[in-house]
Amino acid sequence: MNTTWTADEMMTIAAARTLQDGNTCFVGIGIPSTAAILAKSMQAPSLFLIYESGTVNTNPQKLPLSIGDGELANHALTVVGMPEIFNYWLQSGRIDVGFLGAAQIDRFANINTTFIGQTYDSPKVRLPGAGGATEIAASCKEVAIIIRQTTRTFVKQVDFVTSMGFGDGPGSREKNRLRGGGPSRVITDLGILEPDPKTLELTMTYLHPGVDISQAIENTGWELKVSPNLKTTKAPEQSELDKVRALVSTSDK
Amino acid sequence: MNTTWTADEMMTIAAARTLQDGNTCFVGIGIPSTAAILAKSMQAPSLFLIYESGTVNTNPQKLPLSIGDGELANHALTVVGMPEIFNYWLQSGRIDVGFLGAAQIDRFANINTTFIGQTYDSPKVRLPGAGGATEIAASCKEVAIIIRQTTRTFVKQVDFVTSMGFGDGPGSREKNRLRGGGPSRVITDLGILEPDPKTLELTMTYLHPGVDISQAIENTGWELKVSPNLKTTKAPEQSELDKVRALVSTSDK
Amino acid sequence: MIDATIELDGALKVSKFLELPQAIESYVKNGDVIAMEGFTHLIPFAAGHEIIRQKITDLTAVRLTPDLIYDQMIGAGCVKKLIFSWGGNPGVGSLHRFRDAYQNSWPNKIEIEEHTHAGLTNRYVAGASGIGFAVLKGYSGSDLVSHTQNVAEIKSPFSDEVITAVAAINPDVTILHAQQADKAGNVMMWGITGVAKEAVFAASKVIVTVEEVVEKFEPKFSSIIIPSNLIDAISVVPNGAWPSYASDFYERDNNQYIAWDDISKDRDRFTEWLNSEIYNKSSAGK
Amino acid sequence: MIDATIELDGALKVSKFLELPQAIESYVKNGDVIAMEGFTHLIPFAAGHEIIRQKITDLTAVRLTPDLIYDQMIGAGCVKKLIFSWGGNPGVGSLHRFRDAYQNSWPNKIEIEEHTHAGLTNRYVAGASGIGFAVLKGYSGSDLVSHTQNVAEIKSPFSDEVITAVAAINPDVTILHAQQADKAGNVMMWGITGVAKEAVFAASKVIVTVEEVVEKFEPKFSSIIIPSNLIDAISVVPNGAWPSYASDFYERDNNQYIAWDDISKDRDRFTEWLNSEIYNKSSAGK
Repeated sequence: MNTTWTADEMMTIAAARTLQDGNTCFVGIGIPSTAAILAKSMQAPSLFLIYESGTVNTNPQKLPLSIGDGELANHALTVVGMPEIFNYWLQSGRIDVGFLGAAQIDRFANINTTFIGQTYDSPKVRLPGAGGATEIAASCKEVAIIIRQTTRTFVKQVDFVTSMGFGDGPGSREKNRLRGGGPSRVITDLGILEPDPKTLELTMTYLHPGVDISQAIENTGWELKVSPNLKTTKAPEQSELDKVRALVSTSDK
Repeated sequence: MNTTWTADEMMTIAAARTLQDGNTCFVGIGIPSTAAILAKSMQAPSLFLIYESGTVNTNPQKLPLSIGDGELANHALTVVGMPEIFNYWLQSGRIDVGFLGAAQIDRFANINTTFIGQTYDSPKVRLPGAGGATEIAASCKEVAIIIRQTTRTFVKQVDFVTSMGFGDGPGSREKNRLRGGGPSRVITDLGILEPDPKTLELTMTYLHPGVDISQAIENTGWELKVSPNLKTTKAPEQSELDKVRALVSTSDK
Repeated sequence: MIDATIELDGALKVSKFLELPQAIESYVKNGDVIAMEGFTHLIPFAAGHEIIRQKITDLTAVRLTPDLIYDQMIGAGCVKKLIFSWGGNPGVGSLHRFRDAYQNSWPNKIEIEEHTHAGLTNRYVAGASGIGFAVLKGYSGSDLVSHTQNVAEIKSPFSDEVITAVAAINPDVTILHAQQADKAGNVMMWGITGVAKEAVFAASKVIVTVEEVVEKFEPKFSSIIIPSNLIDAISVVPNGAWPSYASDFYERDNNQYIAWDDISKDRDRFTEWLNSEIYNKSSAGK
Repeated sequence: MIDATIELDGALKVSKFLELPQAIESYVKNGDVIAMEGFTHLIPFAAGHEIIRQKITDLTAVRLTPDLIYDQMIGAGCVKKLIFSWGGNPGVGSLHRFRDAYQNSWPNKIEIEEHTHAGLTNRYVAGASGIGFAVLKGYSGSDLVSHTQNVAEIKSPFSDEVITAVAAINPDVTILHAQQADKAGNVMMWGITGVAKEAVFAASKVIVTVEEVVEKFEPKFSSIIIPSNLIDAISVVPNGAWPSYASDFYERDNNQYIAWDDISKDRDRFTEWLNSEIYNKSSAGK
C-alpha cells in the first residue's frame, strides 16, 4: 500500500486533515505551509491563514517560495506591518493553531531551529534561528508540529530550545508564562504523536498505513511512549493525493 | 491704526509669521490651526502640518471645524492611526513646533485646559481636558501658544496644570523628563511674550501696533516682566489681512 | 435598509449581518465596558441611539472624545463611568449632559477617569496586544497624574530611564461605524480611523455599522480592512454616523452640533429631544 | 537611470534625489549601525552592493532576515556585528558567508546578537517611538534568552504580571527599497512592508531606492506612504531589489537564490563573484 504515495505526501495530508475549517492558523514556511494550503482545498476552505510577513487571510494559489512570497500578499485580504502581526494577532492570543516545522524535537515537544551539535558559539550546523517560532509556540491556542521522524530529529535532548513545547513536563509552560496551550500534535512521516494528557510526554497515537510501530521506535532517540489505543491513519484518498501533488507541482513552475 | 484690523487678526498673523518654512508643526484646533494654515499661504508654503487625528502633511483649503475634519484628511499626504501619530511622530521628538491654545496660562507658560475655578471634582467651569496637549507640550522641540491676554487667562497660578511649560522655573522640565525645549513664545492679542533665557519667566518682548505696555500689564494676573528691549510687532500687511480674512470666511461656508 | 438575511459566501456559516436592534441586544449588556470609537469621523451615532432606546445601563463608556454620542448616552442614563481624554463639543463648546451628570448626578452619578490622548491611545494598544500595560512618555508635568487611574511610572531594565506605564484597556464590546462591508463580513474604512484598529483588537466583541455592502473593496488611500473573524455583528445603517461624517458619503452636519449646545443645556429640552428623536423613533440613521 | 538633477516642486529646496553612489557615500559611514529592511520583498540589494563597492566596514548590520544581502556584505568584509532574528537563505538553506565569518572569522570575525522576530520587531517599535524599550510577551521558554542581549524581564506596575522588555534599536541609517517616489520626495510602497515604517522612524538617516518616480500616487491596497521629511536621500534604481521582488514590478529571481548556495559555499567562488558582479560593475540594479 505504501507504494501508492510517498511518506511526505502522507505526512502532509495527515497534517492538513487536522486543521478545522474557520480556524485561524499562523503558518511557518515549508511543509506546514503546504499542509495548511492543502487543508483549504480539502475540509477547511475558510481556514484563515496568517504568515509572519504580514499577510492576513491569504489564499495562495501556488506554494510560496518563502514566508514573504508575493503570492501570499497578492491573495491576502490585507497585508499589515509586522508589529501588528506579532503584537495584535499573535501575542493577544487570537490564533487558534500555530503550525511549525523543526530540525529537532524532544519528548516534551520542545523544538530546535537554532543549531545542531557542539555549542551555540561554535555549532556543527547553524540553522536559521527563531524567526516567528518562539512566540508562535508560546501564544497560539494550540501548536501543530510537522517533522520527519528519525533519530537525528527525534532526540533525547534538543541541542537548543528555540521554542518551548512543554519544557520538562507539567508546570513548565505556566512557569514560563506561556499563554497558549502548547503542542497538541506532532505529525511525522510515520504517524502522529500527541502529548499524554497527564505527563505531557509525546505519545504515538497513530501510525500511517504500512508503518510498523518498531519503525517508529527505532526512529526515535528516546524510549518512545506508545498509546495503548494506537490507531492507523486513514489512507490518503485519491482526491487528497491529487490535490497535494497539484499543489507541490506549483512550486516547480 | 488699530482700526484697520482686529486684535484677533493681528494675533493670528503674528503667530503665523513665527512659523518657519519646512518645519513640522503639530497643530491644535482653533486659532493655532488658523495661524498654521495661514502661514502656509504666507512665508511657509511647505510647513508640514500634523494633527492628532492622524492627518500627516495636510494642506487644508478651508478652516477645519474640528481636529478630525474631513478637510484635513482629504488634503493630507497620508492619514495614519493615532498610535503612530503619538508614538512615532510626536513622542520620538520629530516635531519642530507644537502649536497650542489654552484657557489659562501662568508666568512659566504652564497651561490649563482642564477646569476653571474650585476643584477638579467640582469645578466652576469644566473644560475639555488634555487631548493631545500634554504630550505636545512635552515632546515638541519648541511650543508656541496662542491665547488672548486678560486677567482671566493670564493668571498668577493656573487652576490645573494640564500641560507643563517651565513648571516652577529652571530645572522643572528636566525633573519631569520632558524631552522638548518647552514654550518659546506666547502670542496674544496684545503682543508676544518669550521666556527669559535665564529665569524662564514669560517676558513681554513685543507689543502689537497701537497697544500700550500699560494695557499688557493691566491684562496680566501677575507682575508682568517687560523686556528692556521691547519692540513693536510689524503691522499687518494688506496681503496678510486679505489672507487671514479669506481663510476665516471659509469657516462660514 | 437591506434584509438582514443577506446572502453570504458559503464560507460563513452564520450570518453576522444583523439588524441594529438585534446586534445591540445580542452583544451589549448592562454593566459592560464599551468603546465606541471614531475620531470626529465615523462616530457610531445610530448604534449609540439604539443603546439608549434599549435602556442599557451601568456602562463604563470609553472613548477618546466623548462627543455628542456619549453626552446623549450619559444624559439618557446609560453610563456609570466615563473614560476619556478630551471632553468637549468639538468646535462648539461644552458637553452639558456630561457636566450635569458629573457635577449634579443627573440623571445619575457618574465617575470619570481622565487621560491624555497619547495615554488612552496606548491603553488601547496594550489591550490590543494582549499585555497588561504599555509604555510611553506621557502625562509628565501634568496635574492629571494625581487625578487619574491606571497610570504609573516604570523604570527601564536597561538604563536609568523612568517612563510612564498605562494599564491595558479591554472593552467587552467595541462599536464602530465604517464605510463598507463585503459579503463575507470584512469591513473597510478609510480617512481618519483614529484608534479603530486598536479598539477592535482590544475588545471581546465587536459590532460594526456600515454605510453599504459591496461585492468587492476598491483600493483607497489610508484605508484599513478589519477581517470578518474579528467582528461579531455587522449592521447596515446608511447615515449611521450622522451627524458626524463618513468620508466619501456625507459631511458633518455641523448645525446639529451647534443645536446640541442649546438642547443639552436644559434638562427639559434634552428630555424632549430624547423622547422625540430616540424613544419615539425606530432604529435607523438620519 | 534618470538624471539626479530631477526637477522638484518649489517646496523642496535641496534635491534629495541622488545617484546611489552619492547617497551611500553621503550617509553611510564606517562603524554605523545600519538597518536594511524588506521582508523577502523589496530588499535593497543595489544599495547593499554599493556599500560593498565603497568598501564600508565595521557596520553593525540589523535586519530581521539577513538573507543574501547581508551574506554578501558579511563575505565582503563590511560587517562587524550582525543583529538578526532568522538567518537563512529562504527556501534554499544556509547563509554560508555568515557561517564562515561567525565560525571561522573569514574575512573577519563577526559578533552576533540573535532575537526572535517579535523581539527584534519590538526593538524597532521602541526605537521608532523614541523610548528606551518596548514590552512584549516574548522569548519565554527559549534558550535564546541566555545567548542574547538587550532582552530583560520587567514587572507590571499594575499587577504581578512579569513580561519581557527589549531595548530600543536606533540605526544610524535605514535603507529601504520601494516601488515609487513622487517628485516631492515622498515614497510609496505596498505589498509586504514588514518593519519598514518602524525602521524609518527609528533611524537618524534614511536612504530609499525606488523603482520609479511618478507624478502622483494612485491608491493601492496595503500601501504605506513615507513622507519626504523622514527621508534624506532617494535614488532611482530600477530593479534595485533584484534578485528579491518588487510587487507589481518583477518577481523574485529564485534561480539567483539557488545559485547563491553554490557561490557562497566556497571562498574562491565567492571572491570571483565579488569581483565580477560587484567590484567590476558600476552601480545599478540588475
